[in-house]
Amino acid sequence: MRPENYQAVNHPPSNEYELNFGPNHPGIEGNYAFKVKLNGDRVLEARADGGYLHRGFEKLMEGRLWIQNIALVPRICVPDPVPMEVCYALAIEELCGLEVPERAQWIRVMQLEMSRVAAHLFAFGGHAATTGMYTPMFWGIADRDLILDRFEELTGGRVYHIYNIPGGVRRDLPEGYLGRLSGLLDYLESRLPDYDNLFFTNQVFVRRARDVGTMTQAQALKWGVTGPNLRATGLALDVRRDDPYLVYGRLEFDVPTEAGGDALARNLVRRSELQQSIHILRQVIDRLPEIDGPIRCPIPNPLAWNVPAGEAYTRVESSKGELAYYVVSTGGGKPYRVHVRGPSSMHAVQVLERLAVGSRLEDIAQIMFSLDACPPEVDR
Amino acid sequence: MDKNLNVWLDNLLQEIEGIKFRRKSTRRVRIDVAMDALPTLLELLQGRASYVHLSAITCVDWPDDGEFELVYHVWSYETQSLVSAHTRIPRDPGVYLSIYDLYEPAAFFERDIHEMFGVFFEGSPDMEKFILTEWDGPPPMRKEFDSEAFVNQQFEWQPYHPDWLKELEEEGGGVTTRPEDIRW
Amino acid sequence: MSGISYKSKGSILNPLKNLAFLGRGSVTEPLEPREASANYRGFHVNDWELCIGCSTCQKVCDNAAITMVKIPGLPEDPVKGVRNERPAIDYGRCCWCGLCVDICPTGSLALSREYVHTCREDELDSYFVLPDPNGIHGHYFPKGWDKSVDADLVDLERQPMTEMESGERIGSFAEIVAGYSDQQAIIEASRCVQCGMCHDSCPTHMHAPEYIRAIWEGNLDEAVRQIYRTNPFSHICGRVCTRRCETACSIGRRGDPVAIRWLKRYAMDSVSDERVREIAAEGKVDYLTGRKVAVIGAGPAGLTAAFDLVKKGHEVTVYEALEKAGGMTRYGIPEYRLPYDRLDADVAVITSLGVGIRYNTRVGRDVTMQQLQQEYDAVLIALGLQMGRSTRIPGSDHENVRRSVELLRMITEGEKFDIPDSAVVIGGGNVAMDIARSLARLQRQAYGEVRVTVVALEDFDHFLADPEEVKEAREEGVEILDSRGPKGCVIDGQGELQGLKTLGVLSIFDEKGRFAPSYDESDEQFHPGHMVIEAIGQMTDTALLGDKLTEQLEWNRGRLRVDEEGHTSVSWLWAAGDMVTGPDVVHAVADGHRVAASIDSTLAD
Amino acid sequence: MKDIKKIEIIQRPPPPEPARRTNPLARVFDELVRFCQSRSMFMLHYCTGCGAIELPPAMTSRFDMERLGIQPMVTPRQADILLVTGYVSVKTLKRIILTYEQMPSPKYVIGICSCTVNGGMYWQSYATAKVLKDYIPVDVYIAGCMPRPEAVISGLRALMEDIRTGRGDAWKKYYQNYDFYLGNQQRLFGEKWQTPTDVIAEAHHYGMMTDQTLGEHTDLLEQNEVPLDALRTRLKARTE
Repeated sequence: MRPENYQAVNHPPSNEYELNFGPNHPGIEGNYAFKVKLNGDRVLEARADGGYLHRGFEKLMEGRLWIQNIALVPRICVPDPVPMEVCYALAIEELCGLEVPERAQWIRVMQLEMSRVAAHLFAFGGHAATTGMYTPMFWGIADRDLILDRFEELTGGRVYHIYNIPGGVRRDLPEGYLGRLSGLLDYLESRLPDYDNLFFTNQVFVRRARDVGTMTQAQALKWGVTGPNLRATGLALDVRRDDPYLVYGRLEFDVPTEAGGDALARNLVRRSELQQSIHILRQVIDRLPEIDGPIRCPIPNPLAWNVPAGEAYTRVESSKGELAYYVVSTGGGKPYRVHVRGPSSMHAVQVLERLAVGSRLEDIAQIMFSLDACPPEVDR
Repeated sequence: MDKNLNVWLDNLLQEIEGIKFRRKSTRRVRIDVAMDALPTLLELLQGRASYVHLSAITCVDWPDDGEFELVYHVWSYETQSLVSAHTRIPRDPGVYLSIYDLYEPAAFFERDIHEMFGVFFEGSPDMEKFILTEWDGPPPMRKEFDSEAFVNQQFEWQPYHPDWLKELEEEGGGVTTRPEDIRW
Repeated sequence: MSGISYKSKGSILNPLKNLAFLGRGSVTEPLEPREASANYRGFHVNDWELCIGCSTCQKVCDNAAITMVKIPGLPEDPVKGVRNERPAIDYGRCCWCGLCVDICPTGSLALSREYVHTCREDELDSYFVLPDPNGIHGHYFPKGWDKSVDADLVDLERQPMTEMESGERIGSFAEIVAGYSDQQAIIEASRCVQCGMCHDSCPTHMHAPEYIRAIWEGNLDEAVRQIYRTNPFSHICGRVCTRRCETACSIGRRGDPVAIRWLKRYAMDSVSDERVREIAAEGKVDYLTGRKVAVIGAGPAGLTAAFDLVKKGHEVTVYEALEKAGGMTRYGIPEYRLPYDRLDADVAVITSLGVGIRYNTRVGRDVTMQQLQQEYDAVLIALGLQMGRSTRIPGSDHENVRRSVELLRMITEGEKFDIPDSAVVIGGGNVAMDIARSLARLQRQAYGEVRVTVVALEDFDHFLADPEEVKEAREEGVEILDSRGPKGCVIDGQGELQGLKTLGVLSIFDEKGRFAPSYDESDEQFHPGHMVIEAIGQMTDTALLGDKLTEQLEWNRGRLRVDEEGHTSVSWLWAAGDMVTGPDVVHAVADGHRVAASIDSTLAD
Repeated sequence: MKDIKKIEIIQRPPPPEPARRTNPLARVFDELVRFCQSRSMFMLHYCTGCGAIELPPAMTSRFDMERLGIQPMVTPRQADILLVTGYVSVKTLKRIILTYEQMPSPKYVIGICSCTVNGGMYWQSYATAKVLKDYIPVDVYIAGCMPRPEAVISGLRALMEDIRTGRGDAWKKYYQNYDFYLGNQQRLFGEKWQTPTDVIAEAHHYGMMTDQTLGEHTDLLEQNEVPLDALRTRLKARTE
């Protein structure tokens, strides 16, 4: 019945053709798509097509109580949820003038770095898989799972922790937690040379990723690139150091950079950040037992909580880059406006569209994974 | 850092009229500026004061005032401070100038605001739909769009009627308060 | 630059590095689900014994996943603050954030470590779960995310109320409690979770959640409006209410209940009397029905009924035997608990609506019931309990053995009497405390020291008076002895009262639950006192009804029999207040509303 | 032309009775087929929502779903299982339906997370579809937000058990009640909603036509049918 309706598809006269790349594609991170125009396998033009993960977070948050939103925020970036929670909590704390107890601040830093390690392991696992190397993916994801185990022990949830609430955190550390975390760090540190051997210095990967999706320092600044992707162009810029929040000002850590600006450099920055995060976590483990005190300052009854009118712009360095929340309150029980600035909203749209031009079709996946673009942050 | 910033801001105040300036903390500055003066302000911020990174553009809807508030958050890597430039534009017709020439990341945010609020930015490279390509309703982030009412009208919910509930209903019990009855 | 040397070309022997992994064990977990961590957020469990059905979980749920389900057979008791409702969770909505657990006022709700549930499409009803202690599948799983001190979102501590120190307050009849400041009131109001248990338990069903919310929002006019929906005696109830609401308050399950009474007082005190009158007059009809109602007794019940009726357009006249309105609240409650000017303010609101009060007009003496019957369409008797009961122990007919009611009235009216240098009070209720503390004040003023002993039948575990009253009375130097029954008054040869002999109490009620105290004869004590005051209860003086009417009416063990709406067996006569319901202001108010509705509907017919 | 076609549809013969296997040997053969089927499944690699984050752990060495014979597969044409991992925005739902229709039968759908059941935590969102089973038939639901890998594996095992015992036949419902599903789809996507797959012809092919297959919504489908055309993407030249 249908074939009689078929019409011959008019092919364009040249080798140029258009292709829908994603959303159902293994080379796409998450649920995201590109429309690309190709000549052969050379990308002439790429156009991001988002919105597959759009849930209208910003609208939803306007309809919920301040505290109810703590359950909503981690969902904005699934692989790296903690910065979302912390950033939202920081914004409300700024609006309400809440003093977060020091212990809670250290616990937050600990989670942020754990989350960063987990997200980086996941990112390089994903990148490895698109390169056709499945062992690093298996390793990365299995080791990430060990961090999720520690998260589960601390927060009661594997992926969505819903652990940071305005004013502090919801639970104190379980008995002997830092010891187990320390053990995990030892293990992860012992794995780093394995990752290097298997992936980061593996010539299969190095040659595949080198000079793919290269951007210069000037381009990166112009395009609003942040985080590891910016540092991969040689700029040592990091919100943790430039705009310190929590107790990052009192921690000692390097901001690793690479000069290449390509997919390889971005991965190597992440690899170095793994090391730095472990270093930070060790400092937290050393200091945290000395800091006693509450883990949360008193907050009002959630059902009767009006946040004073005002606005706050809080920034946090997530594993993808600069994450920011702009929260406006008119003094009501619900936010008036929450704007989430996900780092990937730059990386996955404009940067990717530009980097893809001139590359080959199969490089799009490489570029996307090396940028560690997280579509839910874009779609929100 | 602070000193330089103050000197610079003094100069700035002389150049633009009708500017209100408030330092919220050491790294956060709020500037309120009229809608005509905003591009000039941003140009100065970028050109003379190293605010090269556009962190975000936020649109806030104030239907009671009949205005959209646009907030441009720009960050300086050198002075390590953030300036939030607030301006208000009339809600109707909701048209403003793009700052794409100054800050390229603006393209994404302007496109996003166009989709979500219906504000058109003249000179923006791309005002096509991105996220809401399959949405033909009103711009959803506007305050007058009631998402919950829309959802209740558009969708049906899973009708649960488990056995235990049937038993309770036979005994005279049953559902007393549905969640939608006491939306908080 | 990191030190990673990716530029080295590697070696052909690199794959041999794999050999290093030969000895490593597998990381693979067994196929069966692992046990989750100690505070895992899995499926809900709910301890039905603890749960009171307050529906706070439902309010905090961000996903509208919680439905309250009525379960017949579970206890339901508005007075204790228990509903027979339990939360049912929709796992098609739930996000396992655990906010419901953190806010649960009772701590009954928890998340277990169970996390596996799968079903087919036609079994989707299994996603709608009524959690009980057994978990979703009836298998025991240990609790995961549970109530903890850190995570508790309920503020268990009440805002402290500023009170006069005992040394300061004993010297005068000035009001002890200072009342909340604005900030205190807002913080205290913010503790409320709006469960409505207070509304259910209140005899007059005051809209406490609404006015507490209004106080929290700073909208005091609205608070007063909500208060006046059900209670025109709000200054009084804001001070001396028996506050069954606070007993029922769900926050009180684990902590201090919300100070509902003090909040009401705050709202009333913060709004000017003129504004209160305006708010109270809202909803008054702008016409007259031409019907006339007489109310006998200007106490809370009578005036509440008058308030309601006058708002409906009836003409109401109140007959009061004494020279001021308020009834027992004026003549029975000491001024340090209820300043008279606040009482006057409440009465003024009612009179401002057009209720006429004829003072010093005793029905039966100055005007007869027959006259009232002819003159009015309906008559309401709200006489109150103005006669003290006697213990009838030997010697109780001595002139220095007094009734508390009589003495309190004398104190209020400023009538002179010989203040005893030592006194014994029989009784363990709030009235006993009132008279003991009033006497203590008078003694302090007259002699500089306090010698008052209170003997009560009940032991301290079952004491009738409020704990605060007992505590404050003790601070003021009153000696309180529990489990002591009066045996007889001791009168010396000159006929002077010397004190009271009491016996230890074995039990108060017999096995059928009737009042029949039994005493331990061997445990006898003597309490010296030149005055003995009986504060064991009150009764009504119904003599004013006249013999003919008394015969027409139906009686039940000395009490007037009325139907549920306060209507007596005589068509034009209603009765309300303490004489029907027993002594309590808020009950009297509730009764006043009920009877006013009945009168109104009868008059409308 | 259209009218003629419509009449044609109405005159379609009633669906044939499903073939019955009376031969005991054949039944044994069926058992064997089902057994094999349940132990070799390809799961479509499509991360529709946030629950997909627990799939990599489930697939990889820690929880290792390969030991059940389940592997990710990149194309719908070779996939057996479609995992709908969490909320489905309306935009994604279109792709899910397209994908689902492209999958060869027998095919199985697993609805993961709260959101596929009753909207989940995005129940207020204007952008997400709420009840997945109104749009495509679902075989197994797995509760959680999101379910742990162990729960995912438990769900997959439940599915395997259903397939082995011959109960996993939700895919037949799509053909048997196509009008219902299409109606819901049309309600959400508009009357002009079309998919490139001719579900009605497939229903004929599988012998699954019932009186619920066709109805007012399929009529609408025929009315609005437009010839297939190459998808045009709107690309604009962009100057760098």
